[in-house]
Amino acid sequence: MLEARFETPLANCEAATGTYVSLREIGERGMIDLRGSAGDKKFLAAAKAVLEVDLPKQPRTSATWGDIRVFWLSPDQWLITCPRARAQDLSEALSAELAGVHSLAVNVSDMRAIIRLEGEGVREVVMKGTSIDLTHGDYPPGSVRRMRFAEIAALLHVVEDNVIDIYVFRSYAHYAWEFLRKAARKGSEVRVFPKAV
Amino acid sequence: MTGKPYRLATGGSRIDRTKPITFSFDGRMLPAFAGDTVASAVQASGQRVMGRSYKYHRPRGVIGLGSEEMNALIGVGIGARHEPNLRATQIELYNGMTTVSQNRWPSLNFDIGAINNKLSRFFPGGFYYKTFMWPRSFWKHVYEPVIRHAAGLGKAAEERDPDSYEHMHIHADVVVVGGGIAGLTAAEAAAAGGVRVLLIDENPVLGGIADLTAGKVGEGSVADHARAVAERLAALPNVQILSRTTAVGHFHHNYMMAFERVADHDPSLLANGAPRHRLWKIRAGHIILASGALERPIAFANNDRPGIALASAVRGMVERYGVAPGTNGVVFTNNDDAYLTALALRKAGVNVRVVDSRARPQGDLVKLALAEGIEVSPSSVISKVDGTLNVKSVKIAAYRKGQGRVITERQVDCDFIAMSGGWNPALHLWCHNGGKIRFDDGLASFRPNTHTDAITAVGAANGTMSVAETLTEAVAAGEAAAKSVNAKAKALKAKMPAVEEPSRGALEPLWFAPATGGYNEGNKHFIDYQNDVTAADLELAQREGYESVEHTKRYTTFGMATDQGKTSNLNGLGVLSEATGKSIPEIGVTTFRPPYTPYSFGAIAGSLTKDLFLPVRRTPIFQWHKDKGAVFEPVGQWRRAYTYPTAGEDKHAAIAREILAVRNKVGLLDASTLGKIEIKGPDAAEFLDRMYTNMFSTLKVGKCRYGLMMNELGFLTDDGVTVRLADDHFLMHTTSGGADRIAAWLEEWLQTEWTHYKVFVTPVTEQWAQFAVAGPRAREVLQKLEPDFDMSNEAFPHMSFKVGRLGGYPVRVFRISFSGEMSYEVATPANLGRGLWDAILAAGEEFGIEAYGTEALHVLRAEKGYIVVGDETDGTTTPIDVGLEGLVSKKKADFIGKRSLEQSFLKGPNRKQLVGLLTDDPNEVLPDGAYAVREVKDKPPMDMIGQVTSTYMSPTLGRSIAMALIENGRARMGETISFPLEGGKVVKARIVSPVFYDQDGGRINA
Amino acid sequence: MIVVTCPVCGIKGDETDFHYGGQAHVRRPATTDPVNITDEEQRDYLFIRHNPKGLHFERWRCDRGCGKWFHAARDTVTLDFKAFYGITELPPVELQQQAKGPWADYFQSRAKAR
Amino acid sequence: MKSRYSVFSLARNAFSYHKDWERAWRSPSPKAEYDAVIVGAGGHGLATAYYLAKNHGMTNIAVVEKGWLGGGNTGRNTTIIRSNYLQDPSIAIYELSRSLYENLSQELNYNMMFSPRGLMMLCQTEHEFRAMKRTSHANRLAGLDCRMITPAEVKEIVPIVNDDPNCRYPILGAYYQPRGGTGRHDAVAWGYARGADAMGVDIIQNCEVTGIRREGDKVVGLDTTKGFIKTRKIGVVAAGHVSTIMDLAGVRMPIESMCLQALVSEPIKPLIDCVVMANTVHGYISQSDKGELVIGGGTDPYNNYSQRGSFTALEHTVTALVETFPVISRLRMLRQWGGIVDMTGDRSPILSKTDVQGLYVNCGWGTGGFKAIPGSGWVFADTMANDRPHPIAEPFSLKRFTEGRLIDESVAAAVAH
Ligand SMILES: Cc1cc2nc3c(=O)[nH]c(=O)nc-3n(C[C@H](O)[C@H](O)[C@H](O)COP(=O)(O)OP(=O)(O)OC[C@H]3O[C@@H](n4cnc5c(N)ncnc54)[C@H](O)[C@@H]3O)c2cc1C
Ligand SMILES: NC(=O)c1ccc[n+]([C@@H]2O[C@H](COP(=O)([O-])OP(=O)(O)OC[C@H]3O[C@@H](n4cnc5c(N)ncnc54)[C@H](O)[C@@H]3O)[C@@H](O)[C@H]2O)c1
Ligand SMILES: Cc1cc2nc3c(=O)[nH]c(=O)nc-3n(C[C@H](O)[C@H](O)[C@H](O)COP(=O)(O)O)c2cc1C
Ligand SMILES: [Zn+2]
Repeated sequence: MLEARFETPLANCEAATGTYVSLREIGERGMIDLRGSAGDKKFLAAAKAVLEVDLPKQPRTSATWGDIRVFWLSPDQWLITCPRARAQDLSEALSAELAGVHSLAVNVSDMRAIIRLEGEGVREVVMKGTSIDLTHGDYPPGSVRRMRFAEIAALLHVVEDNVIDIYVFRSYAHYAWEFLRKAARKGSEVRVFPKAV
Repeated sequence: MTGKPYRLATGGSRIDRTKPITFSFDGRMLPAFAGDTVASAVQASGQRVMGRSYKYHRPRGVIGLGSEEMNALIGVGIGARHEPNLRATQIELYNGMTTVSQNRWPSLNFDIGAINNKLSRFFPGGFYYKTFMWPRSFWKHVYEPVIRHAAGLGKAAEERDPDSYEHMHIHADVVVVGGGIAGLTAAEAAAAGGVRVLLIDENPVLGGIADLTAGKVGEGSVADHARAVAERLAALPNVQILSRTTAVGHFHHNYMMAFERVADHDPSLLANGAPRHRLWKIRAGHIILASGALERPIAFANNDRPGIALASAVRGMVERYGVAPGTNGVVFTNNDDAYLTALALRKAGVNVRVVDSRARPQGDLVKLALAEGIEVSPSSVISKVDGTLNVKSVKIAAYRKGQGRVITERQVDCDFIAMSGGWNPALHLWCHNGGKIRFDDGLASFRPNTHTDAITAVGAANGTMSVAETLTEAVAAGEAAAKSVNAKAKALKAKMPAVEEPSRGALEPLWFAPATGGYNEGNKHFIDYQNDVTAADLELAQREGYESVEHTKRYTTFGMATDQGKTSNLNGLGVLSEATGKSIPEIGVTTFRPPYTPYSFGAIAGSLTKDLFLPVRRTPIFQWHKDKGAVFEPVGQWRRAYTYPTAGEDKHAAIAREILAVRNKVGLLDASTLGKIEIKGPDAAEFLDRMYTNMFSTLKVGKCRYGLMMNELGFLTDDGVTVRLADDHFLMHTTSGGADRIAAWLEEWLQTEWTHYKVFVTPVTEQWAQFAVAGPRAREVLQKLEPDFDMSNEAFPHMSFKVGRLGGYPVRVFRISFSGEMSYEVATPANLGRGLWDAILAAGEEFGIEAYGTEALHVLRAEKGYIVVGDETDGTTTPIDVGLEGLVSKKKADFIGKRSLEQSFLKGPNRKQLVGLLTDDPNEVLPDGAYAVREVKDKPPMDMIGQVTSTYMSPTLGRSIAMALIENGRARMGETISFPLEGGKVVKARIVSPVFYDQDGGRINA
Repeated sequence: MIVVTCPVCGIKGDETDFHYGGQAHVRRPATTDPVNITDEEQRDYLFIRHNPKGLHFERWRCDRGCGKWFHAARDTVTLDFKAFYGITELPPVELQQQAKGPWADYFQSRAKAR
Repeated sequence: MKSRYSVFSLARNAFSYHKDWERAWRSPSPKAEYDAVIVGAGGHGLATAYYLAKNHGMTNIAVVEKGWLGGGNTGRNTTIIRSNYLQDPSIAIYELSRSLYENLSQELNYNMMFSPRGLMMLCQTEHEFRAMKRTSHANRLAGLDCRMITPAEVKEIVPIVNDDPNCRYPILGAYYQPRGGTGRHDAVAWGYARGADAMGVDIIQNCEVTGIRREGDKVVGLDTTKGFIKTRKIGVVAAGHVSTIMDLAGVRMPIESMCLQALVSEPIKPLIDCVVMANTVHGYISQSDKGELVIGGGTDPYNNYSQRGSFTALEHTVTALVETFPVISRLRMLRQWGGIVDMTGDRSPILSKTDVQGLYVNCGWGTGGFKAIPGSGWVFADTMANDRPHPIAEPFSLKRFTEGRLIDESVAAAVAH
C-alpha cells in the first residue's frame, strides 16, 4: 500500500542558532476552522457537544479542554487546535452534529505553520514585527489575536508568559522564520520597560 | 594650553584623558580622547576649516554644539560603510575612525570651487531662473552637468550596506522628548503617577544643557541636579530611557518615530549582532516636549568665517571637551546668556571681550563679567570680520536699533567670535502634526500655543528660560500627563528644591548687524549658512515679488539645507520683517516637516530588505522545484516554477519538451497556488449567482463549472472552476494572484450588501497541495496510485470530481483541464503534498512523465484558445470582448457588473475582440504586445486597431500562434492584418479562431 | 499611521491592521431595482463620491483582526475619528446633524424617507 | 512686456547690487468683473490663464488663489515628466505637454530647467515586462521616441541599480524614454505666473473662493475672501480641493482627495542621472540639480486633506528603493511632505464643461499632472475660450463616466505618475 509521507512547512528551513530566545516549529498540531453564529444557541450547543468545551465568546480569548483548545477569531469564527491525528474525526463529528445548523467546519490542519518562541524577551521579539503592545497586561497567557506581522498576516497565541506561538499561513512560514531568526539574533536584544513586572 | 594648540590643560566633563585614541581626518592621523566628538578633536588639533559651503564654497568651521550644526558636515567610514554629511558635533569618536571633509577639491584649505565666491555678485538668490537658457541644448549638455557636479555635499557609499537595521514598536503612557532638566523633571513627575514613561534624548549623556546653565539647585549645580534626577529615573521600573535616540517625527494620533544610533559610536557592537540603527515606532498616550531651545546666530558681515561659533557651542567646547576656541575672542550678543560664555572663557584663561548690541545690558551675569574685568562694549555690533580661513580681526561699530549702516568703526584683533542672537524654542515636533505657535516678544521667537493632540511643551522648548520656572512647569506637566492617561495617578510629593539663578536682563532682537557700505552691497550677512543665503538674497526675493515666505524660501533656498534652518529660519524672518515693515507673525513661518534631523534610509527600511523584502510564498513543492533547477517566476507573492531546464538545455527547449510531454505522454504541474475557497450556507447558490456572470444554482452536486467574475464596472477580474460539494456547499477556485482578493471580495458583499444571506466563506488555499496530472497517459498514472474510486471515463467524466484516497493519501480529484488534454487536478493536504508529488513522479516514470512549469501551461492553454485573466484582459476588457458572451447570463436579473455592460461604450461598436492569429510565415513569432494598424505608413503615427495578447511558438502545431484583441475582430475572420515592428519590418497575420488545437475537444473527454 | 478601533471585536490598532473601504452608505441600485437604473444613477453609484473637507463617513474592515466591516466617522483634516458604528447602521444622530454639504443632504433625505 | 532675463541682464544688475530687478508678478486687488476667472493658481490654472491671454487674447481675466501661487501640488511634486502612456487620449495630451516643455524656458523667458535626462520604468516581473512591451509598441506607432532596454543597459545608465539576479524582484529590462526627465516645479508655476501677469492677467493670492453664484444654470460670479467677483466663465483648477469648490456650485464630482507623499534625501554628489520608476515595488527616484534624491511614494488609502501622510506609505517606498538601489541605505532622509491629490475613478484627469453654463473644470490629475501642465493649460484655455471641448480634451470630459468610456492607465499598464 502506498504510504502517505508527511512533511511540515518548515522541514527545509535553516536551524535557529545564535538567537536569544528559542525558536522551533510545532508540526503535529491539528486545526479546524469553525464558522457559525455566536448568537445561535443550537450551533453553540452542537459545538460543545463535540468539543466538550464552550466556544469562547470574548474577543481575543481561548478556551481549553484536555488536548483541545479553541481560539476566538471573530463573532462567527473559531480555530480549534487538537492533536493532528484527531483533526479529521473531530471536523467530521462537528459537521455531523451541526447538520441542519448554518455552519461550516473545515479541517485546516495543513494550512498554517506554527512557530514557538520561548524564553526571556519573546514579547519584544514579536514586537519587532507588530504594533500590538504585548507588554502591558492586555495579553495574558491564553490570549489570541490575529495581526499584521512584518509583512504578513499572523495569529498570535500567548501560551505562557515567556512562550508565544505564532501561526502563519504555510506559504509564508519561511519568511516568518527568517524574520524571527533575525529579530531574535543575539546582540540585537531589546526590551520594553525591562524593569517593569 | 597644552602642547596641542587648542586643548586646555584641564577641564572637559565629557572626555576621558586617560584614554587617548587616534582617528584620521582627511588622511591625517589626529589624537583625541575617548568622549571627544570629531568637532572637538579636530578643533583641538588646530584645524578650523571643516567644510565648504554649498554654492560659494566658502571655508567653514564648526558653529554649533549638537544636531543644529550646519557647516561642519563630515563623511565617516570607508567603502560600503561610508556615510556622508554627518554633523561633526554629533559624531562620537572611536579609535581608528576615518573621517573626511566634503565638497572641496583638491583640498579643504585650498578649494578651486571657491572661485564662485569671487563671482558671487553674479549669483544672487534665484539667479539660475534668469539664465542658462541659451542655446537651448546647453541646459542639458553643459549647464546642468556643471551645476550638478558642483552641487551636492558628500558622496554615497560605494557598495551595498553590510550592516543591519531594525524596527521596534513601543507603547508608552507618557513620552518625554528631551533629557534636559525639563524633560528629566517631567519624566520623574509623570513616573510618580505610576504610568509608563519613555524618555528620549538624542545625546549620549542626559542633562541637556544643564552643564552650561548658570545657577544652583538645592546644594549643587544645575548639572548635579540633572544627574541626580537621571539616576533616580534609571532605577524606576516604569521608566525607559533611550539615549542616542532622536525623536524624528510626530504623526497623526500621537505616533512618533525615534531614531536610535545603536552602534555608530562603537562598531564592535555590529560584529556582536547589534543593528546599526533602530527605528522606534512609538504610540504615545501623552507627549511632553522638552526639546530645549536652539541658539541663533547673528547676521553680521562675513559672519560665516571659521572661528565664529554660537556662544553656547564655544562654552560647550571649553567645558565638555577642554578645547579652547582660540586665544583671544569676542563675544557678540544681544542677550545675557552669552555672558556665561565670556565667563567660562575667562575662567579657562582665554582672553575675551563682549560686544553687546543693547544700550544698557544689566543682568547679574553682565555685572559678574564686569566684575571679572571683562571689557563690555554696549550699543555696539561687529560690522566686519577680517580673515578667510581664520578670524584675524573684527571691526566694532557703534549701533542704534534700526540703523542701516555703521559710521565709525574700530578694529580689534581676535582669533574667534562667540555669537548669540537669542534662543528659539525647538518647536519642530510641536509643529509636525499641526500644532499652533505664537510669537513671543520677550523671546523674540515663536513658542508653542495650541495643539489638537495630547502634547504639552515644557522648559526651553516652551520658551521658559528660567531654571526655577522650568522645574515647576515640568512637574506640573508630568503630573497632568500621568493623570490624563490614568485618572488615578498619584502626584509627585517630593519637595521642590530651592533654585538660585542669576537675574536676566531683557533681550533686544538683532536681526541684522549693519556694516559699512549700504545694506547688501558686497558684504555677506549669512542667514542660511549651508545654502549660502544672505540677507541681501532674502531682500531681493521680496523686491522681485516672491513675497510669501514660502516663495522666499523656495526662491532663495533659505531653510532648505540639511539643518532645515534650525538656527537660521527666525533670523531670516527678522530680516524679511525689517525689509517689508511687516511683523514676524504677519510674515509667518514655513512649514515644519519631519524629520527633526535626517536619519538613514537603512533605518526606515528596517530589517525588511534582502531576503525579507516582500515575502516570497512557497508551495509545499518549492524545495523540489529548487533542487530541480527550476527557473522561477513571481506570480503575486508566489514563486512558481516557470520551466525546468536540464543540463545544457535552454529555456525554450525546456518549455517545448514540457509541452510535448503533456500532449504526447503525461505532465505534472504544481498548481498549489490556485485560490481555493469553501462557501457554504442555504443561500450559497444564490450568492454565487450574484458573484459570477454565469449561473451556479443549476450546477449539480459532484460537478464542476467554469465561472467568470467581473467587477462592478463590467470588466473581467477573475475566473476559475467551482465545484458543488453538496447542495449548500461549494468549493471555488480562483486565479493564483486573485485568491486573497476574491475571498475578501466575497466577504465584502456578504457583510455589506447582502447581509441577509446565510453564507460562510472560508479560504482554504493553503490547506491543499494541488497538482495537475495532464496528458493522454494521466489516467494510467493515477491508476497506479491505488485510487479507491472508479477512474473510468464513464464514472469520472470531464467536469466532475471525486473525494477519496490514492493509497494512503486523502485526495480531492477534479477532472478539469487547462491544457486541453485529459487532466486531473489532484489535491491532498499540504503536509502530504511533497510525498504525493514524489509518488506521482515515480508512478509516472514508465509513462515518461515530466514536470512542467507555468510557461508550458501558458502555451498549452493558448493552443486551446483559453484566456488568462491579466493576459487576454487588462482591466478594461469585458467577457464579451474575449468571446465569452455565452457565460454572461441573460436569465439572471442581477449579478456584479451586469448593469455596467449596458453602458454605451461597453455595448458600443468597434470594441476590440479576442481572435486567433496565424502569421503568414509560420516561423515568425509575433512580439508580445505588438499592435496591428489599419494601414501601414512610412512613419508614425499609424492608426492602431488592436494588440497581441499572447504569442508563442507552438511545439504541438510546429508553428507560431497568437491571440489578439482586434477591433471588430470576430467580424474579420480570414482577414490579414499588419503589425509594423521596430526597424520597419511588417509582420502579416491572418485572423482565425483562437482555438488552434483539438477544436472539438475530443482529447479532454478521452 | 492612524489608530482604528473595531466596534465588532474591540481591537484598537494601527491602520495597517485594517482596510479602508471608501465612502459609507453608497447604495447599490441594482440590488433593489436591477431593471430601471439609468446611466446617471449607475455613474453616481460607481464614481460620484462625497469628498468633504471635514466630517466624513466611511467604511473600514478589521482586516487583520476579526475580518468584519464597519463604519466610521472621521474628520479628513485632523484625521480624528468621531465614531465607529456597525456596518448596517447609520451614524449617531449628533454626527448626522454635524454633517455638512452633500452628507447633510443625504442624512436629511434618509430621515425624510423614514 | 517685462524686461528680459538673460546673462547680460544678470551682469548689468550685478553692478547695481541687484536693486533694480522688476517684480516677477504684481499683487493686484480684484477688479469688480472679469471675462473669466480661474480658481487655483497651481501650474494648470496659471498655464490656463497664460494661454487664454496668449492664444485667445483674453486678458481681462484673473486667477484667484487661496494661498500662495504654486503652493499646491505643483509646488510639492517629484517633477517627473514623461509621455509614454498606453492609451491614445493619454498619449495625445502628455506628449503635447512634453513637447511644449522642451521650449518653455525660452518661451516664458524663465528657466524651468526642463531636463530630459531620460526616464526608465523598470520591469521586475514577467507581467510588467509584457505590459511595458505592449506600451512600447503602442508608443512607437504613435510616434514617440521610446524603447525597451536590457538589464545591461539599465546598469549602464544607472550603475547603482541592484543587478543581483537572485534578488526579490530581479530586473528583466526597462522601458526607456530618453526625452523624459524632470523640470523645476516651482519655476513652472513662477514662469507661467510671470508670463500671464505680463499680459495683464491678475493673479490674486490669499483669496479663497467661498461661493459660486448661479442664475439658473449659468454662473454669474464668485464669492471670495476678498469679496464678490462678477464673471460668466469660471474654470475650476483646484486639484485636491476641487470637490469642495464644485460642491459650492452644486456639481458633484467623481473625485476623492488623498495624501500623496514625497521626500528628499540630503544632497550628495551625482549618483543617478536618470529618472527611475519601479512600479512593481512602488518607488520613484531621481536626483535634483541640487543633489537631493527626490523620492515619490504611494498615497495613504483614505481621504485626507491634512497634507501630512502616514509613515507607512513612506516606509514602503524607502524600503523598495533601498532594495533597488542598495547604496542609498546609508544616505538619509532630509524632509518628507504630502500633497492632496485628486483621484478619479479611472485615475485619468477631467477636462470638461459641466451642466452649468460657464462652469468648466480641470482636475483629477492625481499623482501625475505636473508633466501635463503646458498641454492641459493649452487645451483647457481653448475649451474655455470657445465653449466646446478641444479635441484633445474631449475624451477627458465628465461624460465618460456615464458612458463607461474610461481611460484607465493604471489597470491597463499598472503605472502611476
Ligand atoms: C507628492 C507628489 C508627487 C507628485 N509627483 C508627480 C510627478 O512626478 N510627475 C507628475 O507629473 N505629477 C506629479 N504629481 C502630481 C502633480 O503635482 C499634480 O497633478 C499637479 O501639480 C496639479 O496641478 P494643479 O495646478 O492642478 O493643482 P495645484 O498645484 O494643487 O493647484 C491648485 C491650487 O488651487 C488652490 N485652491 C484650492 N482651493 C481653492 C479655493 N477655494 N479658492 C482658491 N484657490 C483654491 C490651491 O491652493 C492650489 O494652489 C505629484 C503630486 C504629489 C502631491
Ligand atoms: N537663553 C537662556 O537663558 C537659556 C537657553 C536655553 C536653555 N536655558 C536653560 O536650560 C533650561 C532648559 O532645559 P531644557 O530641558 O528645556 O532644555 P535642554 O536644552 O537642556 O534639553 C533639551 C534636550 O532635548 C534634546 N532634544 C531636542 N530635540 C530632540 C529630539 N527631537 N529628539 C531627542 N532629543 C532631543 C536636546 O539634545 C537636549 O538634550 C531652561 O530652563 C534654562 O534654564 C536657558
Ligand atoms: C523636487 C523637490 C525638491 C525638494 N528639495 C528640497 C530640499 O533640497 N530641501 C528641502 O528642505 N526641501 C526640499 N523640498 C521640499 C520642500 O521644502 C517642501 O517640503 C515641499 O515643497 C512641500 O511644501 P511644504 O513642506 O511647505 O508643505 C523639495 C521639494 C520638491 C518638490
Ligand atoms: Zn474586529
